[in-house]
Amino acid sequence: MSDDIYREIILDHYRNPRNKGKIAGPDVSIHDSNPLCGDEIDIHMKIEGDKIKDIKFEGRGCAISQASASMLTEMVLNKQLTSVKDLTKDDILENIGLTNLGPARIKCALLSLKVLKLGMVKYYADRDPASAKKLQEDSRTL
Amino acid sequence: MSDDIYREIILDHYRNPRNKGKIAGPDVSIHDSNPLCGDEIDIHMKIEGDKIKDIKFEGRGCAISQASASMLTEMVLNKQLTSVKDLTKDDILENIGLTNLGPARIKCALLSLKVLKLGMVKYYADRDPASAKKLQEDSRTL
Amino acid sequence: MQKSALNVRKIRKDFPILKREVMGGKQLVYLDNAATTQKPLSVINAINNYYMNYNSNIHRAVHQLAEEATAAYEETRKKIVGFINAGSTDEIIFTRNTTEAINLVAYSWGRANIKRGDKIVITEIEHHSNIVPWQILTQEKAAKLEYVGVGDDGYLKIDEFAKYLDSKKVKLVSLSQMSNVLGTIVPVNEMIKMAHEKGIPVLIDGAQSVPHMPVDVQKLDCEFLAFSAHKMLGPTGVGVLYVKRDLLEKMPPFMGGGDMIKEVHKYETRYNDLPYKFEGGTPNIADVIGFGAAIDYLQNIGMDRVREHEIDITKYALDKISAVKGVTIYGPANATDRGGVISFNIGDIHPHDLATIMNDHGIAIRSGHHCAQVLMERLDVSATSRASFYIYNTKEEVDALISALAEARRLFRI
Amino acid sequence: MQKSALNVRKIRKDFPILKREVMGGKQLVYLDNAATTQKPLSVINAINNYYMNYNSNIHRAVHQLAEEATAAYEETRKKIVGFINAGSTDEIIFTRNTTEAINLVAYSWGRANIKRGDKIVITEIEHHSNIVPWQILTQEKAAKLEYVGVGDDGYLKIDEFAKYLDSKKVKLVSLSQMSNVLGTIVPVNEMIKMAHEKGIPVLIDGAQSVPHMPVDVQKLDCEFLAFSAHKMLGPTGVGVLYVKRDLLEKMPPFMGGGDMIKEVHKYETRYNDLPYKFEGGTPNIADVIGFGAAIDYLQNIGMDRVREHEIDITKYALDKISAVKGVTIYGPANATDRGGVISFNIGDIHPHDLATIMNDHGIAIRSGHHCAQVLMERLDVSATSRASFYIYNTKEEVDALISALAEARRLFRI
Ligand SMILES: Cc1ncc(COP(=O)(O)O)c(C=O)c1O
Ligand SMILES: Cc1ncc(COP(=O)(O)O)c(C=O)c1O
Repeated sequence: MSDDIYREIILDHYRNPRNKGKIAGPDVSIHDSNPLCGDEIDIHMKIEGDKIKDIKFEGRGCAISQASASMLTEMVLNKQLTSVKDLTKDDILENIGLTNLGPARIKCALLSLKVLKLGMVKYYADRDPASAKKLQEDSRTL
Repeated sequence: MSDDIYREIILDHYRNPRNKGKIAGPDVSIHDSNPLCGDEIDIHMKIEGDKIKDIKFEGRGCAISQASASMLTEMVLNKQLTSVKDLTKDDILENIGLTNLGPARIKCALLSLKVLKLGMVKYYADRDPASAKKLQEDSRTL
Repeated sequence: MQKSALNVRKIRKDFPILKREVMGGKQLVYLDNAATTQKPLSVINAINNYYMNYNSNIHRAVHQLAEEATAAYEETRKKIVGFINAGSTDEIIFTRNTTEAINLVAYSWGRANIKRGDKIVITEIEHHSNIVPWQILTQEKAAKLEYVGVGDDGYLKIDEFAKYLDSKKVKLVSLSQMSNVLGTIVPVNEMIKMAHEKGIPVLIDGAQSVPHMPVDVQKLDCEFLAFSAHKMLGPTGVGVLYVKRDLLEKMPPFMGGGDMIKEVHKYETRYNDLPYKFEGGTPNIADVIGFGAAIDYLQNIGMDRVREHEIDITKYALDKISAVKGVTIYGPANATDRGGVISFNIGDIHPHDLATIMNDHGIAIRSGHHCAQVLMERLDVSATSRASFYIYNTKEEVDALISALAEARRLFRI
Repeated sequence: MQKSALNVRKIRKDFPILKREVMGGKQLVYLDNAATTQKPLSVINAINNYYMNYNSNIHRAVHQLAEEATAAYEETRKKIVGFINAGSTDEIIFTRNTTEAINLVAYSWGRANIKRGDKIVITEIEHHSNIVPWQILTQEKAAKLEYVGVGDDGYLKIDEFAKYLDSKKVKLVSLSQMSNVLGTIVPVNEMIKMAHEKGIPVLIDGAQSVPHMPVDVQKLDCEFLAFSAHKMLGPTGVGVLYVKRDLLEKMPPFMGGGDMIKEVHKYETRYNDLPYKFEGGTPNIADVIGFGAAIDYLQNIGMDRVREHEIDITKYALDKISAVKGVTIYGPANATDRGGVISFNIGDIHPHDLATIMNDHGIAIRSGHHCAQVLMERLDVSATSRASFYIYNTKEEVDALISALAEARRLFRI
């Protein structure tokens, strides 16, 4: 099983994360951690006209959580929030190519998506409370 | 088994308790209850020259606890405290003729002895702290 | 569709202890179910199976045993959501028992919300677990405790309740849904509505109701519900506190420690998500899993049928016991207004003496104040005898109780 | 007299779960004992037997089941008195776990004794259960928490401790006797003496020490000792708090409810005698009884021999693990100064990833912050892998771990 998980691409994103770092004057910054293992992710975003113009992450944790965060930033950069809003658990697992994780490790893979959703909750809080609420609910299921 | 417990003499002391009531100006008054069943006993004593000159009890509870209290007052009235001090569990159970009670009902039979010991603790507190301490320890085992 | 009555014969086979003989050969007649119920084999086996096959600490490890144990533990939480119709698993906190559940509310919600001069309304029929935590809290905060009275007929005085609610000072109502002494089923639906009209939250002590009748927290709309696994076929050591999510989100934690935190730094801590924020330390994993099997067992029977069986046997027992000479029965006369709990006294036989005599006949009843001394004072008795029923009790067992009562009258010469 | 080594082969037969296969046919190698231990058949059977034969609520009934259950429950209390050499059963309180035991002290003793400006001294190696309750208490009381540092060698800085004690403001010291991460055995004997010279009471978190070495509270002379049954062959859901009687007598109650009272009136309550005053509500009866069987099992082996076995296997494992390329081991280098707990990291493999790979080989280790994030910050790591041993672990199991580590290095190409 581990042979399927720790493939070259995961190790590459783990050791050479894309979009890692801070952004000067971000529109949204958000932090969360996985209480089960202590993995941490911060996401910073610049949003212009409903589009993610820039996204960077900071974090520490396992190869799965960090590679997944790195791949997520690549996936959503320059995307419209409306298209990013509805990203599901399965979208992420397919994107990183890990569809047979156990329940504990799935949490690692989904941490960055959870943080991204919480970031959008913050962004939408005043702009679109209904979306914020839905995203908040979504984030609970991750 | 109940035939051995609820003999004529127990029922008689239960229904016609001896030395039941209050004393005007007692030297010691003490109250305790059995947390297991809520049985309550108050003992009031007049003590003169180390002798129990008068003793009365008040209480409510089962036939065993009330008959036992009644019989105990008869047993110790006009006795020297020194001789009463060392009364044991077995002395009481023999006195009331109940030597095969289960652990829960034994507590009922011994409640009045416990209260009597606590009364002596109070009486001895300043007069003879060593005895008070020993009686306190004793009372814990009842 | 007509539902059939319980197949009690068949149910009894699931409870190994019911074959037990006591007192040197007497068949056990267990009528102490309000104190704790017996456990079906499926519950005993669930615990056994956990320890034999997948015992592990939960939530924090990635090895297979931990994943299996975590899944089984969380599965019980889901079952409880279904059983009481909660909104989500976030609202279900595992405690040791009803007592801890109520104390959690008193410590966490209570200390944050009750101020000097405030009032908490409870009733004269409450169990000590729904009295003492509020005494401690009101003493600490210089707040006041008010007791809704109970009538001689065993019903609460709803007009008194309404009067108390008129005070703006009332910040909480805490009510047992079923008295563990009188059996009275309290009209909590109506009382919760009355409290909500004044904006007052309500805690329901469901220790006696949840095991014996359908309880739906969304229909009730109560803010808090507390109950114990061991009174509903489950193991000792597990209780449940349900709290409406919007309240729970604002509550400070109760027990600090492992599992209830997200990040601990030297001088500050971020607490965990719901419901884990309220479950500090290694939980009672095995027994929570065992409780899951108990819920399955009850769901399988159906709580409506549990209730019907108890009305049936209680009606029968009320008739028989009230026919015994010298008997006083406490609580509502009508079996449909009460749970399967009958408290009584006979002549001047003290309940402990009566229970000892019953025990000679293999009959387990409870005697004493039933952790309801405020009610005992109100009834002006120091104790009562109590027979209480569950799904495995039969009318023959009631008959055995009745014969033993005759024997008690002979011994006490009344 | 020369004591013989443990007969581990024989011991393993008593633990049914050790025959388990995981991950599709891999023999289970259970090295997560610091989180929770496995249970011998005698413990599982004691619980089973209780539910099959004498399940009843305790303390308050006179029927035979209740008397049997009460006697068995109280028997465990006596066994604990013997096991830790307490003065009497009055000093032994049953809780859910170590976490609740420490919270009980923080709520009851702490709220009564800690005032604004006071200090509580703990250390950087504490488990969250011995940090968060004091954070909550000191925040509430505007008191201060001080942390004794730990050196790079894994030993506490005793001079720092001495310096803290110089302040008259220190009102409590709370110390783990064995770190669940570093394995460090803390010189609590000496530290308790130092604190007592200043008149400061000491709480010992014995969650890791009591299961693994002889602990004698009268020799230690500590005021409080907390530990968990589930870490010493016992069931989940039971913990113990030992408190010196003179302190306990002055402590206000924690959980209000049934069983902890003597008399309840509407507006006042007389609390029960020790230790019952601190055990509100129906206890975890079955598991306390099960814990009794666990104590018997350990007493039978002898805690000296448990300790010797662990030194032996830990020494072996330290040698083997430190020989793996790229490994960092945390904590004292000397196996006699540490318990059977080894935390380590390899290269840039994150512990969760390592644990997942170990799991592929049937090996259960723990990974993460081990509820010790303050220590993680001090070590400047986000997590470690941890293997921890108990009486049934063998050197062959250590060898299996070592081969799996090689496999992890291959997968991560290091
Ligand atoms: C040192 C230490 N203290 C406290 C605890 C908490 O124990 P429990 O989760 O049983 O309350 C643990 C267990 O993880 C521990 O290792
Ligand atoms: C109405 C009521 N509330 C609370 C309790 C307390 O339950 P537990 O002892 O399980 O905490 C009981 C049980 O005796 C009860 O009958």
